Amino acid sequence: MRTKANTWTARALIGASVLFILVMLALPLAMILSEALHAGWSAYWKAISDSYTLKAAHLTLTATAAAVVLNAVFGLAAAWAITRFEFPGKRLLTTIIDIPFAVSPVIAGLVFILTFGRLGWMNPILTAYDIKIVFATPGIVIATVFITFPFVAREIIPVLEARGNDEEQAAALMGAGFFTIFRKITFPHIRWALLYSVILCTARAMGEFGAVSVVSGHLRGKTNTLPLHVEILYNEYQFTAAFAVASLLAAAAIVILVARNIVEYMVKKEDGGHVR
Amino acid sequence: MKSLSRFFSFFLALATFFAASLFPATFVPAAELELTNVSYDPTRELYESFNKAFQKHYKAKTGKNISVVQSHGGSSKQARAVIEGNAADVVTLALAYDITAIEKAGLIKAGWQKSFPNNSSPYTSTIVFLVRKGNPKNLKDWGDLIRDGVGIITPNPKTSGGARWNYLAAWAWAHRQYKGDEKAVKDFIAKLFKRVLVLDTGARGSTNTFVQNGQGDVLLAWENEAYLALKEQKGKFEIVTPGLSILAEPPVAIVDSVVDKRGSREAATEYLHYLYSDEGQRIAGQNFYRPSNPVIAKEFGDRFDLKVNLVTVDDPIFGGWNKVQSVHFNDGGVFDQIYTR
Amino acid sequence: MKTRLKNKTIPGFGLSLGITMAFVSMVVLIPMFSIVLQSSALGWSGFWKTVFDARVLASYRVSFLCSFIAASLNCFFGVMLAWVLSRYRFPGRRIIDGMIELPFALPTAVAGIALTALYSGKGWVGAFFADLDIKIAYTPAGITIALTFIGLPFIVRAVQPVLEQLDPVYEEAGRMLGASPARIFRSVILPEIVPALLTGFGLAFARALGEYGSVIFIAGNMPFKTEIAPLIIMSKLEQFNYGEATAVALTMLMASFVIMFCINVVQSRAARFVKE
Amino acid sequence: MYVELRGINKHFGAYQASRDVSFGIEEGNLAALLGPSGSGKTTILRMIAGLESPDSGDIFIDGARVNDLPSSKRGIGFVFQNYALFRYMTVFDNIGFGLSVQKTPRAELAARVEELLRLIGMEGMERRYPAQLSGGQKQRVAFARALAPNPRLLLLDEPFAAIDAKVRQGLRSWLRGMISRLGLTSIFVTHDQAEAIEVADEIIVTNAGRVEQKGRPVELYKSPATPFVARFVGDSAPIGDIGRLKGFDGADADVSGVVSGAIRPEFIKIFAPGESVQCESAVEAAVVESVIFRGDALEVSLILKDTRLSARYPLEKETIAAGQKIRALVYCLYAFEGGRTRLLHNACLGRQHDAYSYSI
Repeated sequence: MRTKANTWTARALIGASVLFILVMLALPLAMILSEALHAGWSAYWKAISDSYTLKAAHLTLTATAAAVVLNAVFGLAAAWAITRFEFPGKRLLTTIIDIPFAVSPVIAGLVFILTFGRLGWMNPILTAYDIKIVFATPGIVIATVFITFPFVAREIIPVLEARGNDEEQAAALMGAGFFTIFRKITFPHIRWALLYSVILCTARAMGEFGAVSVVSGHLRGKTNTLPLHVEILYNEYQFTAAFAVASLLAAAAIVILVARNIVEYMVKKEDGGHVR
Repeated sequence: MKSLSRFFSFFLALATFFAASLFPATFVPAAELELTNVSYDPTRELYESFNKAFQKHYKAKTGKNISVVQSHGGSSKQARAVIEGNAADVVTLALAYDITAIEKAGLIKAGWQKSFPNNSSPYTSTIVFLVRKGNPKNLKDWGDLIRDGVGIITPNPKTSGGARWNYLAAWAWAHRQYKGDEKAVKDFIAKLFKRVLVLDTGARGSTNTFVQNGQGDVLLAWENEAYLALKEQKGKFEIVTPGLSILAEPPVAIVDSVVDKRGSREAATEYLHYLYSDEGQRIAGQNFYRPSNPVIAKEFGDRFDLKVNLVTVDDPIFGGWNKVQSVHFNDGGVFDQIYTR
Repeated sequence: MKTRLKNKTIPGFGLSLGITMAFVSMVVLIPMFSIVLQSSALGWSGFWKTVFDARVLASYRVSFLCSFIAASLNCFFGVMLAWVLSRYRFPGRRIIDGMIELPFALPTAVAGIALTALYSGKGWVGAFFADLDIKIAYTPAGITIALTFIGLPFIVRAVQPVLEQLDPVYEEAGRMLGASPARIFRSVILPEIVPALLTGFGLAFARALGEYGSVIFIAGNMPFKTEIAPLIIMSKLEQFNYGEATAVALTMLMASFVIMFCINVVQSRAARFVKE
Repeated sequence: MYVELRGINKHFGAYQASRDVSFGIEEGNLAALLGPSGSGKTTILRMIAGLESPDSGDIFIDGARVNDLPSSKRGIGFVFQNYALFRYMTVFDNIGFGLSVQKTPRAELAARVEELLRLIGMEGMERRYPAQLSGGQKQRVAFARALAPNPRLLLLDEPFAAIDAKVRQGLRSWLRGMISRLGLTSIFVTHDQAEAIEVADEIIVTNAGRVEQKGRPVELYKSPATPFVARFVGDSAPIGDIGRLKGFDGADADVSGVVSGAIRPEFIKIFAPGESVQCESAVEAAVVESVIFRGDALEVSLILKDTRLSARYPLEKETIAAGQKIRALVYCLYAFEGGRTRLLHNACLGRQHDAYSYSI
């Protein structure tokens, strides 16, 4: 339980922490905002509504949506398989799932180029069916999926593990099928954890730069996501425009964080348990 | 029964996976005739105006609408992307070496440099110094750069086409200055790069470091890049043309394998030819590129110092790009030796 | 191989494991295999020559050093933040708590240009230090700040739940035995949060090691001084040098995998103490 | 008084945890704070320890006011309900923690810990971690840890609540022996009245934040001061209106307006069928509801004038069965008069029978 900050050390600790957050997080945000509005609202609005920005935003949303859906499906399947059953190699599987967390985005991009690119070993198959992955939207989707791969799984597995599977077993003994068990018993418990991880996954997916930039090819209006568009604007001396679009992404980030707080508050109120 | 359901689910997953990721691609409406021009960093402004003019020209000539999709980035980074499958109808890069790399990858037929006039270089440029207003450090020529306390900004020659032209220009001057004494030239180049404060990956990145973030006293830059900086940041900088510099010929080429598959050879050829038209040459001039057509070049005589002494990469000191690349820029080359402190 | 499934009562094993394996192979295993395939083209001698090249070693040093310092900084401030957020009520607590995830949500490129603008000679903070003749941007210090920004959420979010769920009775026992608050923190609370702290540190370190987007703007990229390993991979790629790029990438991958493995070991060892 | 509380009040928001609590405990005494959960007994203990601070009132230890002293300076050993052993320290480090805080030299500390380990019968377990100990062992280590810095006062918060029944019995007598051997003033909190009666020298019964009564277990049992104590300590059956029982009806009993009361099983004597009856006028008719074998005697639940009472019935007497009509005599009962409790003898028995056998 939290106490009022009365002792001298408490106040010092709070002061130091708040200062750290202000310098490390608030200042960059303020920087973005001040640069974005540097040339006034009309310039800001022009940058936001520029056709390339809108196309980039469209691509970012599509890629993020696809990535979040795929990761959610994977996360649920993996959580179900790992926590409900015993099978050899389970611990190895969980470590593999965590790999994307530890891998540099640059390598992630490179890896997909080497697999699906013209020099990749899968190239003959891809050209045979005339499937274009890298330097096109599917490449961006798969790069985003890779970067945010563990988010959902990593969030749901502990929740399911903590709860044990006796409820599911009881239901199974009474003849319930997979979907009824999942819908009626498991899903209600992981509802908040799923929502929470989907929110985080969306945030991370929208903001990915390194991996996407390697597989994107920077075709203006076709394979540029918002973060890439920010870099392009920055490299075209359009600093205010770059920061304007950046502030768009920062705003999206803040909206997402507010959503996360609401979800966390709901969880605290509902079962007192801690989502994370 | 058990393995059947496992197998079925495996395929179900693969199907959903592909469908979901392909879906956005098919969703994007196919524009009418479309050309993709993969170019290097500083040509963003040039091709923005050129493409508009070309669309009008092509509509007038063939009655068909055409749109040009641009892609910009470090010259060799862009060449790599094309080699890896980034479908470009035409490439307009910073140096012949990058297009030769695409040729070696089998995407462009050999002898591409002869298919367009002036070594397939519709516009040329050179390397100049961009200094702060009033030239506080009084930098007149390459020799002044190695004075103490001079902060130099240039991109990384291993990753940026522009930076390689900077390096060659400095080498050419040092070669003439020290009358071919190999050790003295290397020593000069080493001193020069010792004073480099920031090595950005691309030419435009370097310009931003010098212009936007106020680093260093002098920026080694493309002539067009320097003029653009003057236009963007009025009254803050000035250009100093060194006594000797290099003739930078950024070549253009058609990517044969892509145009053949897409059937866009005719449009692509027209696009590159239009660069050589008077209209195209004037756009290049307006964007601070030296038109290769001498007649048009004279019109911009006031802007460009046409008398500046230029050496070319095929000059005996260098002997063409292949030799230059392996001697100077490949791993373990002269540039790397400078950095094995 | 026929896996002997102990508890076959709960249905959906085939389906969930199938989906999981499909995703894991498509998104992680096949691409990772490409890296190994590509760098093996180099042959062992080529591999060692690349990986132990002076400039590559220098980049490892810069990357590992800056990532380590950044992760340690985050450890110090992360624990302080987690403590303050879980133990005290003060105005603005919820806002600070909400902002922690910002580095996740903000695109790395946006963070890069914002931090560079902030800490360069002319920036708000940079100018202040410039008067004291201290350069931040374009130096290892700049890199460390960017990596601290990137790694910040990992540790706070790892330690905070532990502190919130820690039974206050341990601290009270310490107080009754005459221990000062500092001693209580050191010998009672610290051991409780060390496992979570190490996990957070490992994740922040691995994430910082691979960071590219934000760092290349602020790093200055001077070989031997501020050139980070991911940039080496990128520049080798730009010289069409796939073999060497993947070799460096593989060593980075190995390092991250070792870090992730250590995290798992620490977690399982710590669980042994807490068998209540 | 070695430990004294005067006029202690404490509330958490709207909930009034302690209402004007005052009591004192003699040096060397082992006192029990007994009461139902939520009656404020733990709060009192925590206020003495300094883990909570009272809103008003004073706490004295050994004559000195300690309200403003931090817990660490009050010289108190505290044993927590679920042990609160430091999970990442060995048994040795746990026990030695209090001394290491006081910068005790290594050798002296080790000697003291070894001595304590012998005291709690756990020699050779220094290297174990708490997770490797049983509940009983953990509690003894917690006890040793609290004793290590030689506290002047020992506080225990429901020390046996988390221990399973059969181990608890042994631990209780072990604790009782330890504390009396050390002569250490101690206060422990419990909600189990049998534990309080068995272990404590004196008991303080708390209810809804107030002290109901303080006294030796026998006193509380025999002469409860308030209705609550009468009901809470020992078994007793509530009586709605005592006037309806013979010998306690309004006529000759000197009570007026007395309404309710309580009867302990030993206050009732059941006559076997055909057994000669004393004091014919006071005998009541009753029906046996159920009979439970309690080892040394039978516990009989009977309905007398539609109130259920429970009484003891010796084995050697003629057996009785459920539903059988019997005659019973109520020797005495507790009468509740406006918050106070008084022991009332059956009027018709007269004085000659004031002594009656109590089986505690």
